[in-house]
Amino acid sequence: ACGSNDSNKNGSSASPQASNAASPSADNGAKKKFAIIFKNTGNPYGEKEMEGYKKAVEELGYEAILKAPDQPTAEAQIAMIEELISQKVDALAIVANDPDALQPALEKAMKAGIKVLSLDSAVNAQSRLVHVNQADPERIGRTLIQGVTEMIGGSGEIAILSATSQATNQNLWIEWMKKELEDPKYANVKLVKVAYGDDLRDKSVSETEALLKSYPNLKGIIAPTTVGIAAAGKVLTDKGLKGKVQLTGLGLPSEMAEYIESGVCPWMYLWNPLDVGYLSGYAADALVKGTITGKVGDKVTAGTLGEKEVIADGEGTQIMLGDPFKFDASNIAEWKAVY
Amino acid sequence: MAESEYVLELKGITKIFPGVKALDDVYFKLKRGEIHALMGENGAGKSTFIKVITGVHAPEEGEMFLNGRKVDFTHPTDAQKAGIAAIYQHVTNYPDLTVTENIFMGHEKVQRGTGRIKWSEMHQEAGKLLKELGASFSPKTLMGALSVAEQQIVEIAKALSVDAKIIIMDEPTAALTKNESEELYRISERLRDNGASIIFISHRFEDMYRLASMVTVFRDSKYIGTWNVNEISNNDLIVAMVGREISQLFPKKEARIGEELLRVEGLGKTGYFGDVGFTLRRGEILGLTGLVGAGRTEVCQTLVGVEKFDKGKVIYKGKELKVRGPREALRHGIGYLPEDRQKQGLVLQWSIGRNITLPTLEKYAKSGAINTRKELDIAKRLAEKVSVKAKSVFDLVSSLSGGNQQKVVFAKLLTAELDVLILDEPTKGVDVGAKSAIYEMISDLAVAGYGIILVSSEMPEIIGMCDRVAVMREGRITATLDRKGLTQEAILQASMDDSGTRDHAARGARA
Amino acid sequence: MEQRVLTNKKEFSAKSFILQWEWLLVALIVSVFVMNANLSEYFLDYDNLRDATMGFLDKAFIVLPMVFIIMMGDIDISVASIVALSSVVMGDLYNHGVPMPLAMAISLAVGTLCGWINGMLIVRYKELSAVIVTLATMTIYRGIAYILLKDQSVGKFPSWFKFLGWDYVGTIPFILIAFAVFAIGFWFLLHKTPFGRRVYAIGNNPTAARYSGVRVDRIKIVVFTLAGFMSAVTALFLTSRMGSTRPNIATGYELEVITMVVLGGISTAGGKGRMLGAILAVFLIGFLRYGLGLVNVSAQMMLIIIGGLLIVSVAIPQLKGRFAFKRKA
Amino acid sequence: MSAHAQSVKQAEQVVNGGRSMSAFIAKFRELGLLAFIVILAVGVQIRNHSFLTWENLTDIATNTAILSILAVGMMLVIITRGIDLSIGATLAFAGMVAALTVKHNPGLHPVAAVLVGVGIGIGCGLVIGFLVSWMKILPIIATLGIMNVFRGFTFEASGGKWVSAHQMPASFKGIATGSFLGINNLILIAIVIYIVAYYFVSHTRTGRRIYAIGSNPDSAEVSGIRTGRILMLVYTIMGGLAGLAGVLWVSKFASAQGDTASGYEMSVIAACVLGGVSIAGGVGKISGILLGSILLGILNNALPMINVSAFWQMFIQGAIILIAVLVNALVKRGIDRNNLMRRKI
Ligand SMILES: Nc1ncnc2c1ncn2[C@@H]1O[C@H](COP(=O)(O)OP(=O)(O)OP(=O)(O)O)[C@@H](O)[C@H]1O
Ligand SMILES: Nc1ncnc2c1ncn2[C@@H]1O[C@H](COP(=O)(O)OP(=O)(O)OP(=O)(O)O)[C@@H](O)[C@H]1O
Ligand SMILES: [Mg+2]
Ligand SMILES: [Mg+2]
Repeated sequence: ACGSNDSNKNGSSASPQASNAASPSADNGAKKKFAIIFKNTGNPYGEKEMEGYKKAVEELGYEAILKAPDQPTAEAQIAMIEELISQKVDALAIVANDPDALQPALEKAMKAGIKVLSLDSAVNAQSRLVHVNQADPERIGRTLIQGVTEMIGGSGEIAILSATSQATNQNLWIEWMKKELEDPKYANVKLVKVAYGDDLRDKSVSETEALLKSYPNLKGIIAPTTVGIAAAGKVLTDKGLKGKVQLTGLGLPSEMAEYIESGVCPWMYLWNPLDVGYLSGYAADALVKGTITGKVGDKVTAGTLGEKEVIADGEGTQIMLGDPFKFDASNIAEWKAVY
Repeated sequence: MAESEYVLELKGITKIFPGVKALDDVYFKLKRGEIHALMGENGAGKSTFIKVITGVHAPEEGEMFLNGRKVDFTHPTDAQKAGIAAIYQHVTNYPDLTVTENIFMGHEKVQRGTGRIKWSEMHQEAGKLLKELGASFSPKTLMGALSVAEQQIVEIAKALSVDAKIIIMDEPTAALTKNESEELYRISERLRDNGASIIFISHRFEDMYRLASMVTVFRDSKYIGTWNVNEISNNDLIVAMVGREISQLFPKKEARIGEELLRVEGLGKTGYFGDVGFTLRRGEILGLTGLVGAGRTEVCQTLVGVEKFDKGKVIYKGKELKVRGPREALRHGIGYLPEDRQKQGLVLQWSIGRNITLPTLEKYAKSGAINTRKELDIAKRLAEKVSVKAKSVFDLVSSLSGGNQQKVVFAKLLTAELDVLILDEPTKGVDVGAKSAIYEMISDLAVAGYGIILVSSEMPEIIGMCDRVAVMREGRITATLDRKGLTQEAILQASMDDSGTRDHAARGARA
Repeated sequence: MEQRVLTNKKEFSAKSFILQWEWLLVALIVSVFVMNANLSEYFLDYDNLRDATMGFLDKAFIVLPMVFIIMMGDIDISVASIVALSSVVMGDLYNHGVPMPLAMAISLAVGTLCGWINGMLIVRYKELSAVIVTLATMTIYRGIAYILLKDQSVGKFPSWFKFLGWDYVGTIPFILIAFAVFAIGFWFLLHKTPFGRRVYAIGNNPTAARYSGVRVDRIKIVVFTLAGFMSAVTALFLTSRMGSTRPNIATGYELEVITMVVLGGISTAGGKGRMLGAILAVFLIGFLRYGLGLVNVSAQMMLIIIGGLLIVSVAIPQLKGRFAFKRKA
Repeated sequence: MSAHAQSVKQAEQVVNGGRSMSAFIAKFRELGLLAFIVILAVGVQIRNHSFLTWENLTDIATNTAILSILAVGMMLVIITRGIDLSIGATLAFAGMVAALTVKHNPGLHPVAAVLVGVGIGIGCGLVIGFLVSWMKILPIIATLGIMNVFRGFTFEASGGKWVSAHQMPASFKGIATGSFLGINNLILIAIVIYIVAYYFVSHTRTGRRIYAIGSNPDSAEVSGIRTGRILMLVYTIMGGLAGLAGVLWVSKFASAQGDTASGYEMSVIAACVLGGVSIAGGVGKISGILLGSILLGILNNALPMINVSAFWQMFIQGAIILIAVLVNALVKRGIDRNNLMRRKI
């Protein structure tokens, strides 16, 4: 996993050879349009994802349209989908605020001949041709449990600090965490509570504090959300609980650098949002060109990322970027500048 | 300019409100150490004049001199700084603040340097002022908890607290009983003896005779003249104020008094009035008089259901009646002309026609929609009937003069089929011409068989128009007088005498 | 006494006809069209414009009763929560086997009930003011939606349900027809019936209205109940557009709705404005957003533009008033 | 006659009792809120023994500090019959600008960063004050529009990026985490603001005039109070406090985002309303909003601690707000009724 990530990084930072590919189709009139809609604006993670997408699209010589509503709501995304249908874009990649609520809008888009794919936060199988998955939810869930178990030395109480109670990704990961915990080797690890910080700073902080107080023996916190893990890192730092309560989860390197360097969070995971976007750009292109249709077994050649295969995902199909990447004191300094 | 013998002099003041010329080329002179009465009918422009002096209103034209120097007040604080204090007619207080704060608002005592308010000193001084005025409530009481008369006392204390050289009192006695008024006279005289000048507005002749040395009269926004109180006869003064002999103002026609329409028994509302009883018959005009704040308006409002009573009963046409609101009252045939036509009677931003038809809209509605043709026809007919001076029924009510506005309110009542009319101060702030038109209308309505309750503070009006008069004081009916033997003295006696109920000494012991 | 004659024939005044707020809105809409047509080749396209209306009309249903509420000098900030609760109730019931038409009817009833509760509280506790009452019920209604659905979303509605938000009658979107019907209904209610006239009276002078026999409390209850009902109507269309529902739908709708009403020239000081203005404002904001969206203006820029438009539009009449005032004094 | 005298006496006793009774009820409001808080605290303590610990109480105080600071400004605004919906946006904007400033000048003294935030806040407040007092735009509309504009500015200022912990110098983060005499800075700042605010509203002329113009704007006009200036001042204070809160927020959470504190204005208004500030103007006490903020703070802290399901929390908060304002209204009616009984007729 780590190996592939190294190449990702190179690929996404700057690749002179790839950008040359942009020149042939410079004629404006026929320039194909590839759109991406993120959850909401002003989110650096999202900015990176859109940046990666844009990079791929421009490498391919098309025009990239990046959109994000000011509030993370499905309603606003529906309006944006309509706008993109009107603009007759060729492909539409979406990071969904709701897996089901976009279905009618996306179906309309597909009917209008637009190739629809989701990335990161999926829409349901009927609403897309393919999903670009940043990492296997099962792997995320299981890895996080394995990680926290290692941190707390194999036994003790743990808790989860999630985003909103509605968040699809998080809920899926938490399910896998619970599955992993069923394994007898975790007999001594007890999940005491799933708390919801709603991805709000203040709420995440008070939820973390409540966890610490309600469960004085708490040994570890898993926060599979970037706002939550940063808030928890702050609380543990301020309360001087470094080493007493372990923290891991999914966080942005730039946000978490402080806490990883200090040891409050020994390590955490994430993938490279640039790569998620980048892969999606190529997947979109393949869909538009018709080289793939989104069925299992199709293969996408994704620029610097190499070849990726479409695999099954419940009722739908997906393209897996790779395993989550582990950030720890050894590599965080390098990554905090990237995203 | 030579040192003037006048502390205050105003020349050629004109003030125009939208639709009303409230002051028209008015003159006024005030000497040092003088108590000067300012008189005139309702709406003559007295209060407006005061507000010009105190900088609340900027006049369109005219000049003002203070000790011979021309001044130009653009803001009330300018007047305050110049040593002018005013007690406004309509209580202008802060119900959520304490009495002390109300007294010292605008000139709080503060520590020099830090700006910290010296509360204890202010409370003490407020207490002293209140005691001087014979009041007994604590200066820490919330203003909103006081009665109208008590609030009036606070207003007076407020004016006294600034040590002003010119003090203006706009109807300060209107809500006061005899004893309280007496207290006020004494204080005014003391202030005068200390060199202050006082402008005193009142509708009560006895106030003027008791206090003032000079009297200035306004009529219809115009300056009529200034006289030495000793030099002008009562009759001439009335002519100056009213513009004609008073008798011709009241065209009372004989109406046939019919069956009983309304009987009120033991009506009471906690904190407002108690044990009110009277009867009203068809064709009869029943006067309801008393001091401001005596509770007349409250009684009327409970009759039409704006307020709720908690004791007693109302019998209407032989049956007990409990209305839940003005709409029900209208349905039953009881109409109310409210006291404050601008706030309660009219939608000022609306046209004459719309105002007139508001109470009975459903009459002109056909299958849900308002039939505008029919509506406008009725509006036109009624507006003409009460002879509103305007060009069309689309003219905005806000552009009309007070009297014509009042006529529109009358027209509203005429749209419904009513038996009882309750008229609360129908001629307040109405010019003389409109006044007599309104009196004629009232008379005609009585002849037409309406039972009319006429609430008024004006003695001549009550005496001139009513068949019977009920006098209220502090929420109770103290006398019911017949037309025969109805005199000003009898009414005043009943409305102002405060033997009995109000007892300041007893309250003082408590506070 | 002299007899006066008043006319009751309205003279046509060109000046007052031209100085209507609605013309300003029309002018704005025209300039939005011109601007957008210049910016994007896709704007002046029948299909696009038609489909754009489907995107912004869902909340427009609430604009209609909100005109009445703001006209009376009140405000209702709980409408978005009522949308969420009605929608969640409908989804939950349907997923528990209640037939869809019945679930829809119950959803409408729930919305209406919520509105009625608002109205009752506002009328019974006058000292609280509508802001506070609806601030509290806003939290409560959405809170109930969360209690009902927890972290689930429900969907899988019958396929015909999609008709509401996505289909056409002929070539006209059904939601546009529905909005037109309701808009005409509310326009009629406000401008042609005694009820509407009384609402204006309350907005201008509630005391005088009461003394003139207008049952102010009753009218307020009716209006707030209507707002609840229309919120539930919005819930139907919105749910249809989303194909599913969850407790956090329609967040922030209350402010968008209020913005449209105010931009429509309805005076929050009460008693002024017309239904047509609010309806024009719906289309103005809708097409403005759509047009800016077509050229992919960023969300933050959109916020600044809409906020600025609101401020400027309420400032214009003030400026005019000040100017007039200055000339007189 | 003697019967009459007797009835007078009786009336007097009623009056007498009435007056002290109404004074009692007026106090009762704050006492009632306090009692409610105590009962709530005891109830929570029974369910979770770590509630009434020094540490938890400090946490509550720290987390409530920002809310309570904003409540001071909001109280002043509401007393003048206004409302400010833009404070969440002002907070975010000021916080973002302060964070960007320290990001680019890591050597900057934290006090300077605070001043930057407060300055931005004051600027925002002046704009609103201008719209409300000069343009005579209703506060709710003016702040609704401005809220969008400032929020847009925040996103524009940051270019869609966040300022995260590692980009902020330790001294800046220390503003919120540091302590003086063992008390967290946030709590100290809040205490200082409350003391100053208390002094301001009850011991200075300007403070009292804020109440006066809310209690009766017409009287204020004739008694020469410069309403426009006071409104300007009130919105500027609100803006300044929101700016300060922005810096504290960003420092406390070590993160500045475009959507910081989005919707926070509702919590602040709720704290004021719970604390007995009347939307009709003229009424509001510092002690009231302090209790109101504390009640909200306790709810935020306690509901998670006693394992109230996340799905019930919103409902419970709404219900408590509604009940509190209804009780408040009924108590006020009681006071009014007592005042009426006191009157003699
Ligand atoms: N703010 C105002 N706007 C419009 N018209 C006004 C205003 N104030 C007073 N007026 C009008 O100016 C005229 C003079 O009113 P003013 O109050 O000065 O009379 P007054 O002599 O004090 O009467 P009263 O004896 O009833 O107190 C009235 O017609 C009144 O309606
Ligand atoms: N603003 C007020 N604050 C306190 N008490 C009031 C207020 N207004 C009226 N009252 C009380 O209500 C009672 C009745 O007042 P009301 O106005 O009905 O009297 P009124 O005889 O009609 O006087 P007016 O001539 O002013 O109309 C009085 O006892 C008075 O103390
Ligand atoms: Mg007067
Ligand atoms: Mg009266």
